[in-house]
Amino acid sequence: MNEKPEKLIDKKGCRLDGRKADELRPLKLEVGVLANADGSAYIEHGKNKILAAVFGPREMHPKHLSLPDRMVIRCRYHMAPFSVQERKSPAPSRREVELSKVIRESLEPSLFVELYPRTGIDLFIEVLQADGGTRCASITAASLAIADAGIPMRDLVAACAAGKVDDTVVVDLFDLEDKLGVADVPLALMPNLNAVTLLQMDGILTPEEFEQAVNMAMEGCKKIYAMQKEALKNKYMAIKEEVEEE
Amino acid sequence: MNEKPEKLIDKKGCRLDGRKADELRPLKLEVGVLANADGSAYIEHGKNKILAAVFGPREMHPKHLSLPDRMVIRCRYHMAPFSVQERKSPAPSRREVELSKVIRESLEPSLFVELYPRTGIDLFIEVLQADGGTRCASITAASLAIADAGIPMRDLVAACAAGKVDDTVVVDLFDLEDKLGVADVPLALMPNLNAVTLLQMDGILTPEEFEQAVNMAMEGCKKIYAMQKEALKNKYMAIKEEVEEE
Amino acid sequence: MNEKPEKLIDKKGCRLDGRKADELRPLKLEVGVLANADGSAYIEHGKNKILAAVFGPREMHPKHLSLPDRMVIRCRYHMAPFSVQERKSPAPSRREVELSKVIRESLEPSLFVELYPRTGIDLFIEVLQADGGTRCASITAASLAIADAGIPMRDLVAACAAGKVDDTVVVDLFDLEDKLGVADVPLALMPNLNAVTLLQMDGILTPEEFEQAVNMAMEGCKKIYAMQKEALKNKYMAIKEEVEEE
Amino acid sequence: MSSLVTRVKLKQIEQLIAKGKRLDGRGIGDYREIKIEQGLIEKAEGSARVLLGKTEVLVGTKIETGEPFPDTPNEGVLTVNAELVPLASPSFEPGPPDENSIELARIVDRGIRESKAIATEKLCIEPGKNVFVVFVDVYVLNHDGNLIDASALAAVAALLNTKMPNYEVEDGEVKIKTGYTTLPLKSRPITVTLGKINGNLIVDPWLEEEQVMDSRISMAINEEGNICAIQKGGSGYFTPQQILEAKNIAIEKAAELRKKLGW
Amino acid sequence: MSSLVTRVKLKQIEQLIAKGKRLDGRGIGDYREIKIEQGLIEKAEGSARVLLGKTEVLVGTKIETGEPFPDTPNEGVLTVNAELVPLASPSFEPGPPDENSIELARIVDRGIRESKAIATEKLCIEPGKNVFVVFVDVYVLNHDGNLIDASALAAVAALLNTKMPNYEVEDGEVKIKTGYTTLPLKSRPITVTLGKINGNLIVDPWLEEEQVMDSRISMAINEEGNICAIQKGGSGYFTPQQILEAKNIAIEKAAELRKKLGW
Amino acid sequence: MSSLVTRVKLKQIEQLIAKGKRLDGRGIGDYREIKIEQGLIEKAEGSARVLLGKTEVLVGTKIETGEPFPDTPNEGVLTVNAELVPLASPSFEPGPPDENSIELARIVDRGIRESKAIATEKLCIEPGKNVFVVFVDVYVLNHDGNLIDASALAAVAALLNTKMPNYEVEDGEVKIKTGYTTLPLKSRPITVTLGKINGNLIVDPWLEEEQVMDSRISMAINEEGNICAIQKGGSGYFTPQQILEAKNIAIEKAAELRKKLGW
Repeated sequence: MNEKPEKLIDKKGCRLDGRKADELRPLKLEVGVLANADGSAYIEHGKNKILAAVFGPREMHPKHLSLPDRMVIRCRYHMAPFSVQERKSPAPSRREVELSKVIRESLEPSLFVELYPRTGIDLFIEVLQADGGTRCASITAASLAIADAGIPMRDLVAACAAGKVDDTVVVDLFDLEDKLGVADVPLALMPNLNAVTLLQMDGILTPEEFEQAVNMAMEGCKKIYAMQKEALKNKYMAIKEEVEEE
Repeated sequence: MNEKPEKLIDKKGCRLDGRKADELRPLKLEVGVLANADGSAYIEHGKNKILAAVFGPREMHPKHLSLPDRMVIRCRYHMAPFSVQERKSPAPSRREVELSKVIRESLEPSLFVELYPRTGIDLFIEVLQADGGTRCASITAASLAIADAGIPMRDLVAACAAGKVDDTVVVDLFDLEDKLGVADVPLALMPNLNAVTLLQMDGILTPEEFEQAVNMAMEGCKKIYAMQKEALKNKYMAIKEEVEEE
Repeated sequence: MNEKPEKLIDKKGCRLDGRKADELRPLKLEVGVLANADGSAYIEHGKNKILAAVFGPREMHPKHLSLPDRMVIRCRYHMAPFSVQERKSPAPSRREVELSKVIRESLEPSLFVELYPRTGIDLFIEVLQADGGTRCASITAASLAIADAGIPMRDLVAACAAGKVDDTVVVDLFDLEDKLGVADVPLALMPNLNAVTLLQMDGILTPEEFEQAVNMAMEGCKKIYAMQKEALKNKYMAIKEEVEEE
Repeated sequence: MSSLVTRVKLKQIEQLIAKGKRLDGRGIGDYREIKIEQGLIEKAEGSARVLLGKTEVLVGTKIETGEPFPDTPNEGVLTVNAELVPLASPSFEPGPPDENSIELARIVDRGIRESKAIATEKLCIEPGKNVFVVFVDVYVLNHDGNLIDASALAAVAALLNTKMPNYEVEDGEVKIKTGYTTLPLKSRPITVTLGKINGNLIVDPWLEEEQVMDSRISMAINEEGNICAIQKGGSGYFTPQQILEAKNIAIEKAAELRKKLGW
Repeated sequence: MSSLVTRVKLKQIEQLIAKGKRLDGRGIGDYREIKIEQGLIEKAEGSARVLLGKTEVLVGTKIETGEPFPDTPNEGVLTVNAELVPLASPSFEPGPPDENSIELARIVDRGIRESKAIATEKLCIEPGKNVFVVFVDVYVLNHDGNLIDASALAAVAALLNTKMPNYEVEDGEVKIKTGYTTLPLKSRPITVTLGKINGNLIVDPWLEEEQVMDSRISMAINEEGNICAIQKGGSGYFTPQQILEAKNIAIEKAAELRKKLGW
Repeated sequence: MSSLVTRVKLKQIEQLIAKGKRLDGRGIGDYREIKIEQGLIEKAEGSARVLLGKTEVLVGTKIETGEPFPDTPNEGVLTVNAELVPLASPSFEPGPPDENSIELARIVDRGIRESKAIATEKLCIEPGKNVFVVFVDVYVLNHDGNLIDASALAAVAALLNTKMPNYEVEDGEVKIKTGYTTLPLKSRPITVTLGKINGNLIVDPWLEEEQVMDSRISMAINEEGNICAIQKGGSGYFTPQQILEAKNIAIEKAAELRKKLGW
């Protein structure tokens, strides 16, 4: 069914979905979308559709998992069985276990973990539809969910990949580019602190291409960061209106 | 690939690997081979290559597993996926669970469990290559590892199998003899106490053959016991030299 | 092998096993059949052969599962691998998990759970042979086992199914009727309290047929209830005799 | 919830119900507002999101080929799975399905299976060898009570939205072709759940009611107003009269919903 | 049991044994009463229930078709599983098999396998492709000690009672036909377990003896009085003399049981 | 380690690093001594043991036949698994792989896969049906820090040592013949891990450094000095400048190691 296209970028420099090399996919961010979570966010990033929720800071269960001098962060990245082409078993795959770890480690630097000893927060991420770049979109949403929960943060974390497709370094690869492209470099950034909290790479890049990809991914992160702040503002404006209406 | 040989013992009484009926395979024993374990040992017994390590006596985790009047011994016998002809899944097989139990029970009589109430020791055995007789070689190595950890013992435990191959009772069967032979009798012994701590049997033996096999296995144990003591001496000589050199 | 019969009920209104529409299969109930359990019962209901045992009220393990204001009831409905046509894996199936839950919930209303805070009882049900209607037979037996354990009850729980086979509403379906029939309505009743504690349905029934089935199942429950009381009486008569003989 | 809070809440809810009222302002026979959105998950063969008040359930369907069951060699296979994903409630924990999610999946499964909603005989590719397997994955996104009705609705809505791949059999191998047909459905069962509180039957219990209610009963009702699946739950009981009353309410409510949804 | 109770009980048992007696009135070389009932589970291909005193074990066999092991392409497959179901003892817990049930299954398995009890070469349907798989499921229903001997007896009794389906191979597919033949057996091994308490060997230890005994040794003995499987268990040891003594007792007791059972 | 000990240790390590020194006497850009031994496990198709200081990793490879992935029907399959066996460290526990062993396996996997080290197109037996599966099992025997680099080295060393069975296809069945060829390799990636402590990047962190370091970054570098896989780990961050610096160091160190190893 999936005919492999000959070229991923046409003569005019257009990608298969019509984007330019440095163009992000359309993003939609919503904050506070789940009633029961302490904080939550929803992201549509291209065709990715992802929910993130935060519970806590709260007492750990079981108690012996808590730490006397810091907050414990747990994170589960999970894909819905219907989120991908072939049904995915709901049991966590090795890929999901690894991504849960790197996503957690990309968000930890943004938190004041020492302020909440003996407590824990749980981050739950559900990928409802996947289209390439789910780990970055998950981080973007999860950081918003943490903010929505009112947990103090050093900065928001925004995430975006860059990579190489045919001969070109491009930003924000979608599924087909991810699969047929040359390399993929997901990156997460706290823009105000100039701190890279996630960096992975698959594929082959020269040192120069790598540098270019890192810069392009950081630019992408900064654009997404602006949208994150906008989404938070919208949420608080909405609340303010609600309160004033009452 | 594996052509079954017609005879396992030739006219001159030689076995497929050239040994006589009462001859052990070459053994190599090393004590204190792992830096992080409290005690450890390595055994090459024929082509068997096995590591054993001891941690403890230490507090049990979780605590409710500890006993008020004795030390708890846990033991895990485990085979590396690449240790056998067909890759073995790393998840514990039923055979591994059973062997973990009988190995533990073969070592327990050598320990003063009542001297260390509320504590536990963990025995970890990793079979890196298997060639018949791994349970015996594991016991031989594990007992050395316990000695290396400085845990008081009634006696060292040495282990060796005997069995029947074609029409002959032989000692220390290797893989092919184990598979194609008539019977296998693994046995563990504390030689100074004349105490048999492991005894199993597969195959069919007359009462007389069984008696012969038990005696032959005990002789094997005694030879191995001498090598165990030698290996411990070498270790302490090496330490002594090191200390004196300083 | 299993030729599907054309009709499940013949012209005379007889079912495949010779019963009339409102006739129960033969039942045999025995109380106090297991030596180690606090209470136990055995039921043969048609070809169903089921053991039920109760342990408790006793301290919960692990302790944190206990509740400060009530007794906790745990229930495991389990089928022996040889109880059905195709060998069943001994690992609990989703069906067994669901039935464990509905059986527990069918027995809970008969217990004074608030009288035994911080304790628990365990109900273990083993289906040795299955022939349709095991959940009902399990409830019938389990309720007897609870009585045998001397645990105070509001009433015994008796259970029986009704259903629709060809065009007829019948009571107590056996395996083939269950598989080839139109609908099955298992029901549990505390007859003295007029309380339905289990109700499920599979298949399609008109409201009228449903009402008829419920009534028929309740009639079945009442007959079984009488046999339950008889079985308990027999047990106590037997004990009395034993005591008097001594 | 602590038992003291539970008792106070129960008292309050009981008193309201005695007057025919409920904590959230509904009458005892009223459903919460229902919103259904279909087709959100483009990668799934079908999908639907149901909002039942604040309860939110997403169902996605996938269609793959597989072996039929030996006793129904000419029929496709239905597989229903439910995940109580932990972002839906602080009381849900990550891990393999527990008895609650298994029961939920099996209730949804029975509603569809027993009403013969899917024309499984049309999902056979090669008898005894190859059939279509319909996976219905129930994903609970927010738990505010009555997951059963919301999930059952979302499952049927997703099936209504499900497209079936075209295929050819070539040399015994199934080749998926471009294009789709619709999944052949024969019925649209609607499941109605009633809670029992202090002897009263209430329709569509929400979370606070679930926490204090005695027991629940769920009935799947088809187009003809016939019953095709029932599940009693909870550690209480029903009198036979209450069961017949529940049946009448369920049939009435199902008809009402069917009209409203155009099903 | 608390260690104090254990010590008192041990003392008492030791003193009795010193006089050749046991708590339950038996001599040190006596088995408890044995009852065997075959064929209770009609849906199983074979079944037997063994009562050894109050110890109760039910074994059911199932026969299915499956692939042979690559190194024995012409032989049927034996699979033994044991469940220490929790209704048999307060010390058994529900869940996947633990080391005790796995050891029990493997001892029963070895007794049957090593004595070549089943003529596995007659269970081959198509070499390398299709053979009969014999499932032996050991179900412990009441635990009053010496599960090994009771389970081994019940397993052989169930195999003796096992019927093998008739079949035809048509176009490479196995068709099960009506009617049965008996499972071809070549041997009826009997397993004898001895416990060691204070240096004495006792036959068929029951629960209270198991709780205080040093160690146990189990030997499977065939018709010829040869040994075909051994398992030492427990955290104690045997002297070489005790092992030879155990061997003699086991052979004698097996012969005695064989006579009694007509095996 | 208690947090007090950690803080004291961190202080000490930081002060040393400020002077370009380390607790074990190395410079901040130095690897520990590396020893590689190949072929110890004769039963494996390939094997290698790497000592990186006191860190010890054994890798064994097995080659079996199996099905290709549907999207690469003409290519063999690579499967990497890592076991943090409990004898390697008191902090490792027996049980199924945890996130640390899964991450380790996936980093090693990516280094091999993304550098296209194995000529998987030469491992195809019958397109879409039968290919060679290369199992790379990473066995950590002693944990003294930087398991990633030691495991990646050992994996490539084991692959270099791996022999591939000869075979024939007869009537659609694969027959393994005697003799071997070498596994076709196209690249020998080298993975370099840097730790960040107090803003400084150190090469090949050992256990005591790992316990206090902020975060780590691992880069797999191929023969051309190109980057073929990266993994940042740990709960800290890197500035963009540090990442580019890390890249330069990794490329330089990989070239150095490549020379030393003759790779």
